[in-house]
Amino acid sequence: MELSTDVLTDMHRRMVRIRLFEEAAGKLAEAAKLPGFLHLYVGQEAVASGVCTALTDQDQITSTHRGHGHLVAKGGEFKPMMAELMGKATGYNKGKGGSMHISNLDVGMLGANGIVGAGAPIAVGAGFGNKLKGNGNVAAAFFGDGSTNIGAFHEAANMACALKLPVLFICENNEYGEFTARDKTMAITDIVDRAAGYGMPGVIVDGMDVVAIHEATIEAKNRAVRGEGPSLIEAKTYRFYNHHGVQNLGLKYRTDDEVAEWKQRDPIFTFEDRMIDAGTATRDDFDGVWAELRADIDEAIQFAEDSPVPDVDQLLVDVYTEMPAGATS
Amino acid sequence: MELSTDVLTDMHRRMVRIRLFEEAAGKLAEAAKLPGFLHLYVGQEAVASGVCTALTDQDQITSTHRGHGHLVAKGGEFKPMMAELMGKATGYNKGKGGSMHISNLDVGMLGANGIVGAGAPIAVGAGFGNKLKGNGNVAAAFFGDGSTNIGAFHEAANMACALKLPVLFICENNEYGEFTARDKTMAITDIVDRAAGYGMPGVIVDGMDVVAIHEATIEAKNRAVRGEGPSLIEAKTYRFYNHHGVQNLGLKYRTDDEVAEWKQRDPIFTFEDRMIDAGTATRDDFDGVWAELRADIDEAIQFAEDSPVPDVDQLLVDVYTEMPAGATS
Amino acid sequence: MSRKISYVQAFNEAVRQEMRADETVFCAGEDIGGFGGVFQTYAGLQEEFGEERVVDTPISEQAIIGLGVGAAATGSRPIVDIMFMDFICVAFDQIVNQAAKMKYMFGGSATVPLTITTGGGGGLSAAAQHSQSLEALICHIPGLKVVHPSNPYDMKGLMTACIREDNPTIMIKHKRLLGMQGEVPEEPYMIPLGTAATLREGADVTVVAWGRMVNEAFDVAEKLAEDGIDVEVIDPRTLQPLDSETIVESVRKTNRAVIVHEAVRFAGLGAEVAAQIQEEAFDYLDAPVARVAAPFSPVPFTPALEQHYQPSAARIEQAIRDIVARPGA
Amino acid sequence: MSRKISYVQAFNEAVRQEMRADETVFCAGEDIGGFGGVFQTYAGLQEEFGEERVVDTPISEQAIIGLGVGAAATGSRPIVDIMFMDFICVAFDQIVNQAAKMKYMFGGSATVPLTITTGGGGGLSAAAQHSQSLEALICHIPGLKVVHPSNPYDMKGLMTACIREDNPTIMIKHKRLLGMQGEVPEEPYMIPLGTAATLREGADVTVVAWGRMVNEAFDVAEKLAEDGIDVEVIDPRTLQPLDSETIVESVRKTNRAVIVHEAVRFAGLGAEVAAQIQEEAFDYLDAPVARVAAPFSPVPFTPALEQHYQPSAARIEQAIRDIVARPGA
Ligand SMILES: Cc1ncc(C[n+]2csc(CCOP(=O)(O)OP(=O)(O)O)c2C)c(N)n1
Ligand SMILES: Cc1ncc(C[n+]2csc(CCOP(=O)(O)OP(=O)(O)O)c2C)c(N)n1
Ligand SMILES: [Mg+2]
Ligand SMILES: [Mg+2]
Repeated sequence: MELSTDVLTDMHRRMVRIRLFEEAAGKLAEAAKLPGFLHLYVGQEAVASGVCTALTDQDQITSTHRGHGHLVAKGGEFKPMMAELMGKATGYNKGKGGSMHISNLDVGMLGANGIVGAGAPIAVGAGFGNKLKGNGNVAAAFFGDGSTNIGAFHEAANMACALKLPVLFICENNEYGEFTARDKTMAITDIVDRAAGYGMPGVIVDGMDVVAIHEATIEAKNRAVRGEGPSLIEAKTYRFYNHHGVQNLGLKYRTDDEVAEWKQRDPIFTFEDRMIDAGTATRDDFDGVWAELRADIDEAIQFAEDSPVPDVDQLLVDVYTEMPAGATS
Repeated sequence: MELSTDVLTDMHRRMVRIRLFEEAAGKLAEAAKLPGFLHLYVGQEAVASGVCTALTDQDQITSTHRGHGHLVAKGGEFKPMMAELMGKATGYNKGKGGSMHISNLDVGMLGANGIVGAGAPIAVGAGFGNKLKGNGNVAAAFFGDGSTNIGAFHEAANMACALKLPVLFICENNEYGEFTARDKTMAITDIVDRAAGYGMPGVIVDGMDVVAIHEATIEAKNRAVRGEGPSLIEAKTYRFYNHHGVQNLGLKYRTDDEVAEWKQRDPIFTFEDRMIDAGTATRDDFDGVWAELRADIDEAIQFAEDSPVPDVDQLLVDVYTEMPAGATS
Repeated sequence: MSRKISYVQAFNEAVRQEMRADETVFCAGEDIGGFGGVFQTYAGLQEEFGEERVVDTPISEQAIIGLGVGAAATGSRPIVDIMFMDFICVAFDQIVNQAAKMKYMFGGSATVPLTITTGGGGGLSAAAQHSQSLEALICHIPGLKVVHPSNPYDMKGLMTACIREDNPTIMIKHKRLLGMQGEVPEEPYMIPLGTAATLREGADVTVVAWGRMVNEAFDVAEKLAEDGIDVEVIDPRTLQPLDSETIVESVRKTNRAVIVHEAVRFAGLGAEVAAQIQEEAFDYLDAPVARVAAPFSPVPFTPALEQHYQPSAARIEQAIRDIVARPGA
Repeated sequence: MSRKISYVQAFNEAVRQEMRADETVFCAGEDIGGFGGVFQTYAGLQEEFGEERVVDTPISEQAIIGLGVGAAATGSRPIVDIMFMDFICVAFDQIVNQAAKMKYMFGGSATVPLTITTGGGGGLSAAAQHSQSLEALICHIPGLKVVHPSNPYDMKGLMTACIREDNPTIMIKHKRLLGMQGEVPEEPYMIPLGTAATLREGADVTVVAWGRMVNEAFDVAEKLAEDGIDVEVIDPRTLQPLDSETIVESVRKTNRAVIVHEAVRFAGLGAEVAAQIQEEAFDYLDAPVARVAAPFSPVPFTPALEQHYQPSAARIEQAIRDIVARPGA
């Protein structure tokens, strides 16, 4: 597949946006400016970006606890995202969701999710709705390697296959669930081995290669749109920071060497090198992108910091479309 | 593998015991003498019998809503079983469990289960206990084709593999879950295709052939005892009666032809024919077995009918080992 | 209006009429398509609306709810069925952590017009895993609405209201009321969620009951009238949001209250009703608020025990007599 | 005794001592082995007892509980961890329909000495899926025992009692008490399940609180003493079975009661306590039993709202003042 410069530029831009957002969030967290838990996506940018450049705004995605990257890639804006992480009224979720529930339905992002595996059945529902309406959209579920051990994933995968729904299953295999290595929690090496058990095609892609991911997604999406059902894409990737927060906290669950090795394969830098080698872009072009987006981030942080927190009268708003009289007790 | 006449006789006896118990239960249900739901095992006798002749009393099994056959095969006695189905105090469960929860821990039968898929994680627990104690026992989980679509099955299969537990997964694929055909609820034909996704071997056996099932079980058990982890055995089988109760109720979910075809392959009659052909037993031998066990069944029915129902003062007994004062309200 | 139909037919008619009126409505659940549901609540709907809108699902309760959540959040109006109420436990995360909370977590941007239908209640010797009344669990979860009709008229009106409701609702059908006949208008109508019905006015004591217990309580009230005890009977119909106002107003008039439900007494919904009554009508109460409910044990299988487990007319009558006989404050 | 250790250390010490004393005790859960648990509650145990007895599991809450149920029913004494209390919803069937009911359904023949540990409570900006107090749900289920210590001393004594208990127990650790220091004896000891502690005697009003709210209530009581309001503070410590006797006796003395809990008020456990008090001490009550609890919404992320969501010292104080000021009957 020959990708246009526009698409390549778009991919790059999405990856850089994620990286900058996450690095900024990490710094804010270290400065104790973000309440709650924070799960950074740094290192995995190619996956969300490769997938989402193959989707439209009308296609939906579901996400995980590690959800900022997915939302940025799907078109989320810095300001309401940063505000949400800070718990401000101007956030996408009006401060009620935070990092673990950040969402924006306008760009088809059906929420980060605090429950491992819980997004997948919801993507199946979105896919079902698409099929019923015949709108040609697809729903993609992002999930980690660890989450493929939970029942909800299994039920979702099987149901999507049984009903031949336009759903894509995107596994980000970063080899760990929290602080436990994959080989302690499953007896297989490749998540893609699970695909056959549901009757769907499965493919392994280099999760540090945005182009490979994009191409695999296009193929899976075409299949889904043709009415042939779901596909599983396993992206082999890595998170550069800790499970939550930034520091590895001197934790011994993975070696410094391993981290360093994966960092060599940074999805953004390797992509930039390839583009420059291919003459598609110059270092200057990229520097310009980084600089522009850095400014955006700074602005977003400023916006978020300046934003008000929600008023206390918002506490019971949006539990329901309308709060029933009897329920406020 | 050359099976001894003792084992062959044992298998036959277990199958006939199941058949007679189930036919009797069916008749009692039709006569409105059994309260509650009844899921008959008729047609699938070879599976429970082939598996359980490969197990000891110390090995454990978990079962399903269709559990009488498993308990009979594991060594359950007619009297307390029939009494349980009638809700009598002399039942295995003192009348508190009934058909869907019938159990006998003395023979390692950890209960029929009213929740589809819920037995599998419990078998994993029994297997874990065996490994911890190093007692060389295995735990076998029986479950239907339909139940492999539920999350609990998936989690159990994966965990048993990840922890390399002495567990056997026995799928009785009778092609239907209640009134819905397998191909509506999954995009695969063989459940065994799921095994690779957990990293365990899987094998398809003729579920109407008790010897084949026995041999597959011996192999899986040996593997488990060697510490190499679980296996999945898929037995292709069929239930001769309806999902619950006896009559097909004129239901159109499967054709009369299909039922008739499978009945041609009756696991007991085909086994008897083979034994007679091989000169291992005579028709007279078998007639003797049937007659003897028929008498046992009649006696069990009599016993159950004559047994008292539990006293009302048993209502709050066995909620806990001892009822706490504060909990009786 | 003189047409009499059953509770099941009233349910079915509500679904059918709403499906005719609104093409975004669809149904999904186990055996509801080809078979019409094990309680025949969905009978004939697949014939009329096709397999795309009346879907037989795999045995995957988590994915069934997820299917509903995802489809609802993206513009459909799903009705999903969980066969027995006991099985909500299998899908509890999707109900409690996803469906109920999505709107709030997303700062209001999501709307989840999902109806979950399920069969509750005991009295069928269906034992511990097929007989529970678990309304207290779901009524404790902000974001859900819960209805439990006691007769065919309410069934149709509440089910119609649930389907049209923009928030997640749970419709509990009582398994022992399925065949109950009653007058039901042919045209669609709604009973507003959160409005109780006063079935009988009375001066001496207020009885609040729901589900099948409404009918038991009503009969007891009629009988007590002969002895000059004038019982007011209130059926909240919607359990969440609860029409506390009607209940409290009534007790302010009668000065005495008895609550009747099938669920276990400890931490049952009756506790909330009692707590609210004593909070809001303390100065009016001439006696403590009494509760008639199930004792603290799982539901026993044998009818010999289950008949003592379930609140009976005799126990209800005794409780009312005791409360009425108590010297006033 | 003058040694002070933290709530977490008290938990850890109880587990360690019981594991030393009883080789049938083992632990399993996500990240509890190599990492010691995300709250470090299991720190160092794998070092001492090895990977066989301190097991890192896959992310499979259903199988984690099933592992416990199956192992417990076959002679081990498992401690299994569900990281956050919100995740019990994922494993709800195994807890509610299996662990809790096995003994009863089996007519007493099974014994299930299983301890489930989990982290509950809010106040960490962990949002709607990581902050819930769901004790009401599990206390409604016959067969379970539930403890929720408010300090290190109770933690060790209750945890030891849970491990030695022959029925399934759920130990709720409060996430915001993990670092709380207190005097804890080095030798093993038990606090009998079902016994409340009266932390402060008082004549004017009884406050019943649990978990972190005990400490809030206690401080408020001390403060009110300065104003001449004499508050009796009761911590039930065990929520199921509840020590109703101690509570009722106290209210018969003080004639007034306020219940404080972090969970949502509607159908929270406070409703049961209030219902029981008014049933058992009706003639003694000079004011309605009041409840201080969370309002009817999911837990909001932003501290700006969560601080108003959680019961505060100010709200507790106000409620006590209001109840005490109310003219007596
Ligand atoms: C049901 C449930 N169990 C446990 C957790 C705690 N938890 C949060 S993230 C995580 C690890 C997830 O691993 P993986 O799916 O591989 O995603 P990754 O963090 O590697 O991106 C765990 C166990 C949870 N949030 N939900
Ligand atoms: C969690 C759950 N969902 C649904 C049911 C209702 N149910 C009982 S048996 C059954 C079909 C099971 O099919 P399968 O596993 O193939 O076993 P079979 O009945 O064919 O032996 C269903 C759906 C249940 N008992 N539990
Ligand atoms: Mg991972
Ligand atoms: Mg089947």
